[in-house]
Amino acid sequence: MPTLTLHALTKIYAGRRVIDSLDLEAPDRQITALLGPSGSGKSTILKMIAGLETPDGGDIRLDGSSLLGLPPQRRSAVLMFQKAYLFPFLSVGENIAFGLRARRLPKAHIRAEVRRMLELIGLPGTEKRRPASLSGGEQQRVALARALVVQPRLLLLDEPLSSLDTAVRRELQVAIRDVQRRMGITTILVTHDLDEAMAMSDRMALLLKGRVAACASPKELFQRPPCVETARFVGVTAFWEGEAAEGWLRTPFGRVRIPDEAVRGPRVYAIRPEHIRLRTAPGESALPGVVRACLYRGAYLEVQVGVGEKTVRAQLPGSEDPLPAGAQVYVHLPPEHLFPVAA
Amino acid sequence: MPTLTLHALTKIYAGRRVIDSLDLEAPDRQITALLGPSGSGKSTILKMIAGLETPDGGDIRLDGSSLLGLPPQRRSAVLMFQKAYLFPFLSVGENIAFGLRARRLPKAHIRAEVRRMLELIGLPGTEKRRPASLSGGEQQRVALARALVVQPRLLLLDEPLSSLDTAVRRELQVAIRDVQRRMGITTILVTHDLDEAMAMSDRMALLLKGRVAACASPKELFQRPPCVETARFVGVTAFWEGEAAEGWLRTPFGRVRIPDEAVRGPRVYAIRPEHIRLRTAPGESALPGVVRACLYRGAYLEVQVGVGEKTVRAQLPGSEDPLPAGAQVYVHLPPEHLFPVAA
Amino acid sequence: MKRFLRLGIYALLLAPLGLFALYAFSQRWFFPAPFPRAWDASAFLRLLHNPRLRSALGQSLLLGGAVSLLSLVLGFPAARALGTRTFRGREVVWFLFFLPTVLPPLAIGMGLNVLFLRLNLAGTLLGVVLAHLGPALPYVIFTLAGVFRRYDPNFEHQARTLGLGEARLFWRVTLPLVLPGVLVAGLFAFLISWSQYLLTLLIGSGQVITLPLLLFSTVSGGNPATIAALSLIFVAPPVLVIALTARWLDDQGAAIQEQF
Amino acid sequence: MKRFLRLGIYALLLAPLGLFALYAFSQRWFFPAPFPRAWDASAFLRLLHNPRLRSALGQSLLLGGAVSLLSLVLGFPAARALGTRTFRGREVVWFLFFLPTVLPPLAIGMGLNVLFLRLNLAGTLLGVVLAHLGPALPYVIFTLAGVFRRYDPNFEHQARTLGLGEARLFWRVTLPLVLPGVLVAGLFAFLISWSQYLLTLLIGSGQVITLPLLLFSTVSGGNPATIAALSLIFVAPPVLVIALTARWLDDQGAAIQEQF
Repeated sequence: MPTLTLHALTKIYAGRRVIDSLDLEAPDRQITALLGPSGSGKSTILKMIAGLETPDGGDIRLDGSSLLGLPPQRRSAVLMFQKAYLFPFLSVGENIAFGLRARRLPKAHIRAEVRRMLELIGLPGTEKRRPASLSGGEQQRVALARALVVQPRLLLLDEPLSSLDTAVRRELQVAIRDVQRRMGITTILVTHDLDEAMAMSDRMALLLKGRVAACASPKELFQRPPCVETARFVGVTAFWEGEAAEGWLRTPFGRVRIPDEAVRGPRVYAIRPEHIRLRTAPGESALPGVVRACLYRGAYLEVQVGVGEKTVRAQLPGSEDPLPAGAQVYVHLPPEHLFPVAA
Repeated sequence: MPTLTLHALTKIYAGRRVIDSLDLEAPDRQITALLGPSGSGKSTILKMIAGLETPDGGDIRLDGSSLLGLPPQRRSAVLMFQKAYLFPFLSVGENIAFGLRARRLPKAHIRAEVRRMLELIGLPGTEKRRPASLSGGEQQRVALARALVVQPRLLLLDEPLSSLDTAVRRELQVAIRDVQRRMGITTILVTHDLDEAMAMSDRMALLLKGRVAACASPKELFQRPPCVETARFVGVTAFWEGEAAEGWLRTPFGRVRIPDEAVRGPRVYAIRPEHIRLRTAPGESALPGVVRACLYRGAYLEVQVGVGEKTVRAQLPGSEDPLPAGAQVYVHLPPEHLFPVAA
Repeated sequence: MKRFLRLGIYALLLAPLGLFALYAFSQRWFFPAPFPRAWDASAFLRLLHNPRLRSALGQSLLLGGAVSLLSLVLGFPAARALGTRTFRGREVVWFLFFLPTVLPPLAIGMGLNVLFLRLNLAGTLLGVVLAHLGPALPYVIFTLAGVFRRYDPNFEHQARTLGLGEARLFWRVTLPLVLPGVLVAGLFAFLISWSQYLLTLLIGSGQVITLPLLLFSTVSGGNPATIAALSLIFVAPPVLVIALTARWLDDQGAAIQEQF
Repeated sequence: MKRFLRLGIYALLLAPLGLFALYAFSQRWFFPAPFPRAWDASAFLRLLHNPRLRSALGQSLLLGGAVSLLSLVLGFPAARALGTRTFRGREVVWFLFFLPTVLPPLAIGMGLNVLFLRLNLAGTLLGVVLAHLGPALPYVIFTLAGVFRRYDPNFEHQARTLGLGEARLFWRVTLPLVLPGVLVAGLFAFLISWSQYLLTLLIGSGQVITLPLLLFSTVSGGNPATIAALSLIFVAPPVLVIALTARWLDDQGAAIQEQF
């Protein structure tokens, strides 16, 4: 199985560099997630890999050889979209057989493969059904089978689950992950859903302004995002700018302890919302603030606290009591959870 | 401000009782959330309250007097939909003025009210803009202003945020909640999103099979759902059936401690996924299982464990290490978090 | 390559108009000569002062306006039912609405003539208007049904809960929302009526003289320049109406469609 | 109430057909009598053995088929471009496509006649086919452009990444997806060609005799029964085609549209 490499990939639409000299490596047999806000050109990248769009610069290589000269039908890179795009004039079985028939394989082989794939996706015996008679989740399963039955070198997933209900989505996240692991197909997953990217991928690349802003394992990226933009994307809302010296950060709102004694000069530190604590009395590493809103979210209590003109989101354990809007609180930032980010 | 009461409300579509003798009270000045899966007839209830559909039985009363005889335009119950439905041929200001002009109020008064509402929703100076030039979130803000400017006796929200991005949605949850509190309008919120219902409502009614399965404060319903169906809806996946006696529940997989010593006979206990713990060694209240899948979800680690033919979802703290599929584990159920549910 | 193709299409489509203009402003142009010998506008000027032409122009405009208005009034509710509801027998209705477009005008005209003679409608403008509804209504209904298929009744629901009564709903909400479709449908009806020849001849019984009738009688006798000039006069109003509608749709329609 | 209204509409639409049938199977029917005196089918039988009718029927079918096929082949790429892309000058193109439907057939016919005489196309079947394309193409393009406006090119993208080459893409994916629209568009073209009278007369120069021409000459001389019988023969094929298409669309179309 091959490794996909994007080299200085560039795409220009209406004079704007939508994809701007992007580098990325998608390792063999892994799922690499491309995470980005809508309009960040994620789908364009997949279309360029599949050969449906032509890059304006750079190269796309599979195990070292460029794909750029090949038409889509010879790249062996299958796309799966948000909608299943099952051909309505074909039965479920004929849909799965589509790629095999395009390759003019023998009929008996096709029949056997279709049956095997239907087993694998958990829909045996549905060969003769019309696609429209299946539920949304079942349709995406069939689309997955249709993509995998041709044993592509690359599987390209373009928000494949975002039109499904939460319950079906969670179930299919596991199912796709499972089938991909078993068949070991190098996969790129494009999504704007952080949860989904984290749950499904081995590596996660964050796409901002046409470039890869950060690329690491989901856990690394979530717990220690390297820069402010990345941190915002993974849910961090609290950033503290100030002068660092001797284990303290001097912010306009007060000083807080930082984990590193050796750091000196202007720095920005961040903290995840679930690590912030609220106190009713002043104390070390606690900045004064005012409760703006308090929302019960079941597993946790979301408190929006105004500190200066900032609004900081804190997630407290769900068992705590809600705070009234306007209450005076102290935002405690445990030093072990503060981490430095590039501005 | 009035209290809305639904009495034995019934609606029949194609022979099926979509709403089946439903009782509900929406107290004065509060947001009551109607939570239910899609197809549970939530929107139909709102349409019946607004007068856009006719009930097949029962009554809808506002402060004791029935609304049934009144046409929609005289019920003073304004609906807000998933889409903003701003009239595209009117400007933003004219859209907000729509309900006031329908009441033939003086022009100067209308102008002042429109300006006041635009301030309130945080979009001052946009009177002359076309609705299409606003973002989705801004359009919903204008729709909210248009609904509230007529000072309705009831505000009916039909999934008003479900077509928006997560960030905008969170922001508008707070904004709507805020404006509603300030104006004190009795509100019904219909949604399939548990998070949203919990964050926005004072009371939450769960709609299943055309009836109210449970109605309580968000926290009560989330932490201690009264029956299996309700529990499933608020995210509980682990139910344990067995014989209770002397502080123990005897399940087919082993026995577990329960908080109540006095309970005897066949019982079902449930536990929230965030309270389940996994151990590598056997112990008290720990049932043997096999890891089926392990998904990293940032704030927590989701582990799907097979116990017998059940699949139990556990949420471990995000800092724990992922478990390999197939690993042998023991599902620990802390007694203080087990609660009884009606089957 | 693509540009040339497009230019070619434009040229092909505009060719007939150009040919007419050539004829209309030429004095003598006979077969083997590639271009006419002399040019003038006398054919035009003569026509514009001809009272028969003025009367025919008036009749055509009146007829087109009446057909377009009446077919909108009749077609609107039918199209709304066809477009928004799903009911058994849609297929049958679709089929029946198609019929008048297929029946040869000649045959319809004859059948209607017999009927209208008995109803004292033959030879009247009202009779001709009713006859024109036959071919015009189906197009109006199909166009509006297409609009209503994408129409979202929640706009009306929203307006009613905001306090608008049924009476004002149509003018304040429904009509503004479907206005582009209504204009296009009305345009269709106008055009169909405008170029109708056989039905006007058969039902009008020589009492109602429209432009196409005048054109036909001119063709039988007149010189090419007059025919061409008359053709241009005939074509001018619809071309103008189409161009204005297209413009308006491009400006307004886009903004309205974005919302759907 | 609603039911009566619907029945009324059906009756109104079917009335002309019924009138023809009455005429066709009656022997003598004169003005004041409410019903004909005698009935027989001789007018029909006579017509069906008439070689001129058979030849005209053949010409009409050939012409309709050719026009429908050719307008689909020419209209398909144009409609795809109009429907799927947004480009400057769409308005102009829309306007230009509309022109042929407005220009009086009489005037177009004359203009084309001059042109076709020079190209040696006057009096040939090919010439008539080309002339019929004028009014047929716009309808084909509008119908197909509407289909392509809802067409999702991702179906084709999906097929290509699954390994299907460009050559087979059209037959295996594109055509099956838009088939209902293509059939309806072809039907439109066929119907427009089928009932075309003036263009056939002018361009055919008496060499090409189709059913409408035969009908017209019969009208000028024949008896009512013959005219009505001929009208029914004229109406039968299109009515049959429409009914079959409507049936097929109801069965197939629904399943295909669900996916869009």
